[in-house]
Amino acid sequence: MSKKKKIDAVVLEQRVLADGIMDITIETSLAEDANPGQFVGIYPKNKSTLLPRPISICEYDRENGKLRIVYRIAGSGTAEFALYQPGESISILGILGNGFPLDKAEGKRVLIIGGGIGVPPLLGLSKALHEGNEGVKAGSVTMVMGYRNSDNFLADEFKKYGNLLIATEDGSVGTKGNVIDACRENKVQADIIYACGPMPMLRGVAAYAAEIGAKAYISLEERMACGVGACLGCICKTKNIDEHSHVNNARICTDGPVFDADDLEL
Amino acid sequence: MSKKKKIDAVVLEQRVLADGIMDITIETSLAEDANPGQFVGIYPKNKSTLLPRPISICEYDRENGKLRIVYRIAGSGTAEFALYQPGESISILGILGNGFPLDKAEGKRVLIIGGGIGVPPLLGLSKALHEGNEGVKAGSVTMVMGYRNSDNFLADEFKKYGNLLIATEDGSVGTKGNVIDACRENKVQADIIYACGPMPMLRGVAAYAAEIGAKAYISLEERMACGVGACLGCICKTKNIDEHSHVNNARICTDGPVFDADDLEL
Amino acid sequence: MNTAVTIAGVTFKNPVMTASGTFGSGMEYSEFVDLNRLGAVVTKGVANVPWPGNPTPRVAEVYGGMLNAIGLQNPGVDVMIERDLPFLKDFDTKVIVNVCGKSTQDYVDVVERLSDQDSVHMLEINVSCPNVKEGGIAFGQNPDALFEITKEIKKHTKQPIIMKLSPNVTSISEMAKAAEAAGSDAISLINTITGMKIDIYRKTFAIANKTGGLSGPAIKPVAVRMVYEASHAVKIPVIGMGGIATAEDAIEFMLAGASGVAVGAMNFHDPYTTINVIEGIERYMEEQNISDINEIIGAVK
Amino acid sequence: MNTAVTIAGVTFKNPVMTASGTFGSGMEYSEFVDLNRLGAVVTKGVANVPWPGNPTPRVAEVYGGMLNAIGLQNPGVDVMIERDLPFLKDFDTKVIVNVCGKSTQDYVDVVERLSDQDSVHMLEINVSCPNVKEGGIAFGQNPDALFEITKEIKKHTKQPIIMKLSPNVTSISEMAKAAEAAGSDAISLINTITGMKIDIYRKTFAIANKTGGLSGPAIKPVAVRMVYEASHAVKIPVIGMGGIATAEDAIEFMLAGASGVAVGAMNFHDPYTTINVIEGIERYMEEQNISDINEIIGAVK
Ligand SMILES: Cc1cc2nc3c(=O)[nH]c(=O)nc-3n(C[C@H](O)[C@H](O)[C@H](O)COP(=O)(O)OP(=O)(O)OC[C@H]3O[C@@H](n4cnc5c(N)ncnc54)[C@H](O)[C@@H]3O)c2cc1C
Ligand SMILES: Cc1cc2nc3c(=O)[nH]c(=O)nc-3n(C[C@H](O)[C@H](O)[C@H](O)COP(=O)(O)OP(=O)(O)OC[C@H]3O[C@@H](n4cnc5c(N)ncnc54)[C@H](O)[C@@H]3O)c2cc1C
Ligand SMILES: Cc1cc2nc3c(=O)[nH]c(=O)nc-3n(C[C@H](O)[C@H](O)[C@H](O)COP(=O)(O)O)c2cc1C
Ligand SMILES: Cc1cc2nc3c(=O)[nH]c(=O)nc-3n(C[C@H](O)[C@H](O)[C@H](O)COP(=O)(O)O)c2cc1C
Ligand code: FES
Ligand code: FES
Repeated sequence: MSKKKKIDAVVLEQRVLADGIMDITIETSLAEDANPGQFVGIYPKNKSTLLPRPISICEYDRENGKLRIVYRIAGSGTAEFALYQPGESISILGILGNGFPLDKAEGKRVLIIGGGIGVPPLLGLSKALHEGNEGVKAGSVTMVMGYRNSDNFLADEFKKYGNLLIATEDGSVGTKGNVIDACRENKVQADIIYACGPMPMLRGVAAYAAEIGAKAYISLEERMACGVGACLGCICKTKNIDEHSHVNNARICTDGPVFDADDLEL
Repeated sequence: MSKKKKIDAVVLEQRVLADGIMDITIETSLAEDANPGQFVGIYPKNKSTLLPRPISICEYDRENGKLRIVYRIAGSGTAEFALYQPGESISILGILGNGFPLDKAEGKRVLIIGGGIGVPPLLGLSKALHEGNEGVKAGSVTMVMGYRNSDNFLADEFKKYGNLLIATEDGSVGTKGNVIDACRENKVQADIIYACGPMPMLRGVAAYAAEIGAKAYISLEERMACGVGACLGCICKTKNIDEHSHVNNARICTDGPVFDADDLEL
Repeated sequence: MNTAVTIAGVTFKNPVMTASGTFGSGMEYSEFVDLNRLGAVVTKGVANVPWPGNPTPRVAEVYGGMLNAIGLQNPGVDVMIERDLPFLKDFDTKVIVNVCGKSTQDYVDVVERLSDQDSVHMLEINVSCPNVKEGGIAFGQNPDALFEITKEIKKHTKQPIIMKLSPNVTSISEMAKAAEAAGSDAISLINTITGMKIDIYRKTFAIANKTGGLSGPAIKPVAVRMVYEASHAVKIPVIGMGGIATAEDAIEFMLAGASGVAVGAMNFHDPYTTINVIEGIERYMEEQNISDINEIIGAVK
Repeated sequence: MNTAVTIAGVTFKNPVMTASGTFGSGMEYSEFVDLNRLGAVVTKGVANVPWPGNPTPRVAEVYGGMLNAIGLQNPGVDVMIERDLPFLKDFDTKVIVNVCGKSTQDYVDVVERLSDQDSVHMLEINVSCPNVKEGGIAFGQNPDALFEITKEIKKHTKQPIIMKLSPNVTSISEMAKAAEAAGSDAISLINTITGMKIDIYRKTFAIANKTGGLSGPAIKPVAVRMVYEASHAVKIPVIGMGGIATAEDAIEFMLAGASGVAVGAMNFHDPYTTINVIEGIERYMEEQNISDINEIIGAVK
């Protein structure tokens, strides 16, 4: 693995993926080190905002040095990103964090659960486990994605990598309710679960994993400053004393963002 | 006269005029109200810098709504301006200040003195007094411009409007020395002097005017915040109690930037 | 939808005011802004006699804000009464006169002169200007001195008074309490934070006075914190300011505890800021289904 | 060209340090920065025992800076001695350990544990953290308390100490003088200014702790002013920090009176900031024909 860097990347293309959701592809040497579940920090150019925005890698192309990133316009930084044109240079920090642990998935029944803007980072993961291009091939891949309504961004792409179930809040597609409702409705079984989404969903995932006797790896989110483990801004509570911090806190940016759900105080 | 406005203007063209000196033309309805010696405030887009940059109007075209502005790259704001491309939209505040009082010049021997980045605002003035297009035509126009070296920006344009003398610090063109040296060397006589440049030069101009019995109007510079007379940031010292401030201070941005040299404590 | 707020018995059509010293006497910005739309115009600090202020440079730009050391240049209270107040009387807005002085007697002279001016709705007492050598901030950095001067001024005023507090103190709560205990009808904060800028190429201070007061978005988090602390320390109403650029900023101050808000340095960035803030507050109230602006005052605890 | 400075007998190859808490133990940023090039690595505050710190959110972005309320999470001095110091020992840079505590005894415990650690060149005593309820800032906002704790700590230290001052005070000069009078070998400033941010849509504080410390370019003018005031109030050397982003900023602090400078929040904006500052200072010295960096310390009066 190479060192982390702050580096200039070039925008290759950008499009509106869904209402308020953007899909951007950038060219950067950092792609060489990308793994599913890792993230980059993107720096706005607006000089009143100095911190990098943590955004997950949706897909990566190591050979061609490309990263695909899907993000929601949530505030001033992402609103600025949405204006970037092909050819434009942007500053990014990466590769950050530890991705999903793939090794445990070989030959196993894998369940991948995403909600809202937690959906995008799971695309590269689903692809890797389906195609085995990271040296690990799942026995089966089931994906459960939760959306607000019928605007099911990325769903068509997920379908290529296994069985996709959808939950929508308004019931317009798939199960009416959340991803756990969809899991129950379809009696989804699994040996290993990977999930990303809002905290209440992740708590549900951990509980569901316990119910069906699966192991769950979940990706957390927290406000970050440095992104590299130095500021201690982005901690989550751990059940046991953390090896680095010597208290019950782990740093999401460096020890995560993906954690074994059993290790966390959720 | 219309009200002052903060308004968007469009860059029509921009070029390098001399080393570190830019020549930009913008399209704006504010041009309707422009007079020689007035200025605009240009807002940088860089959000760490919030104050408008006061920059004089070099030339104006009221009919076609154009302002020509010549500026030196002096810091972060002007460095940003230098990157503006044709078609780009910029925010400006104007028209600001009172220009040169032309009415006194009818039929008179006019001497126009500029130094360094004080040269540009005198171009529109020379043109107006030479052509009489503001309803006042000078009897004669002599111009004395001071430069550091042979990089005599705008000199060719000044020549169209009368007799141009040049002073250079390094002696490469015209008189070696400053503009007052050039005036003395050429025994320049005048009824009325208009000047813009650094304070030591303006003091010299006021003294020279007294010597030759001319009236001098000089354009001052000071750090500004509001540009519209509200903050009292940009004052100069006056000989008599100022009508607005009731102390011996006048506001350069609104009572000036052009003052009767006799009224000032230089 | 009600946007009116009442502070010390004076009702403002909306909570948005101008911060003293950043809006002249109202005249300068009336070219840009319809003064009738403002909650109040707060005028530049005025003394008993004209003050010449400090030497130039008086202002300097810094990251996200500016420094100023105007030194309270003002034409004196007589000119204010003869020129500025008649101008402001024609507008349907409240007028708050900001008062400065070097000694207690100076302040008393000004407030007495203004006491029979019907067009003056409130008096804001500036005991927090960091840019004048004598008086001013000396009263604003010591709770006992603040108590004494407030009490003395109160004896001579007809209009309700607002003591304007300095942020350059260890405990803003203590200062707020001193003002309240001495009978101030309201408090306003923050005045500028003392700062300095050095030109490293000329090796000089960017401001002739060496130090200047920092204002603008850079100071907003400090101002919001102090408004929160002060409004929790006292029962009298608080007017908040410090870096307000948008309606969101103004609402942040109100949620923290401010009954009124003032726009200062950002008028220089955009002369329409006050109007944009007023319109933005109305939009926020609509979106959030808030029928009365008073609901949000101090709503975040 | 000499860029070395000597502070309380310790010589730094250049005046550029990291600000405590923004650079971890040095390990995290060693992926970006060659630590050998730094004047000093200043570590995150360490207590006698591990501290869990505050709940999240602990950080929030604001205009030109950020708020933090980490609450001094740290693994305790034993881990520092076993893990962090051995790591730092391999670099040719000076090591300053930042020390925190809730009581005087806490501080004494830490400095005593560190007194026989040769790899620790100086101790920076953080009595100015606004984000912990007990101790900490209580010592940093009262000159008498500062004097007492400084004196007590001095009795137990082998290395020279730097008292780190809080900007949340009425008079920084008074605090600087108290530290000097009690025997502090140097002072550093400024720690963060207490601030607050409110999310107007969620109607909550952006920081779980309600208030957080403001850092970044927004606070630079306040920091420069305080460094100027403090360095004129005392004879001991001053280490300046607060919003340093560029070499120009660092030089500004030195001209104001700082013998050393530290880069804090801007490490998060650009992990290479320290190196850029070091290189920029060298360029400035060349351009300005300055052969010894010590010439510029306090050169603007
Ligand atoms: C590990 C990780 C991965 C993420 N991956 C994605 C992704 O793939 N797609 C996506 O759309 N979003 C993702 N997010 C959320 C994303 O970071 C925020 O939406 C984004 O930072 C908002 O920035 P802004 O300037 O638009 O909003 P503003 O509200 O203006 O930002 C202000 C500050 O708050 C921080 N902030 C705001 N919201 C969040 C948040 N939810 N999480 C963390 N910091 C926040 C910003 O980074 C910034 O420092 C991820 C967050 C984390 C921690
Ligand atoms: C009435 C007037 C007319 C002017 N006309 C011209 C002109 O026609 N061409 C030209 O090149 N320059 C002119 N100047 C100077 C010009 O305003 C400054 O060069 C410019 O503001 C520098 O901005 P900056 O961001 O590049 O520099 P920075 O140093 O980064 O600016 C920082 C702050 O200082 C202010 N500032 C810096 N230098 C000056 C200065 N010399 N005068 C006033 N404020 C300054 C800036 O406006 C800004 O607020 C004029 C100034 C005044 C007052
Ligand atoms: C140029 C300028 C002049 C000021 N003059 C005064 C004054 O006369 N009286 C006063 O009480 N405050 C004065 N202030 C302080 C402001 O009213 C306000 O408290 C401060 O600037 C913080 O608000 P802001 O960040 O929105 O500017 C002045 C501020 C500036 C920038
Ligand atoms: C995330 C964070 C953590 C900090 N932790 C400490 C600390 O442990 N001890 C300390 O003395 N100062 C701490 N500080 C204060 C900094 O060392 C520095 O004094 C302050 O941030 C101002 O400098 P800056 O504006 O360059 O960041 C911390 C600052 C930040 C932003
Ligand atoms: S963001 Fe700094 S430690 Fe994670
Ligand atoms: S710049 Fe504000 S009065 Fe002139």
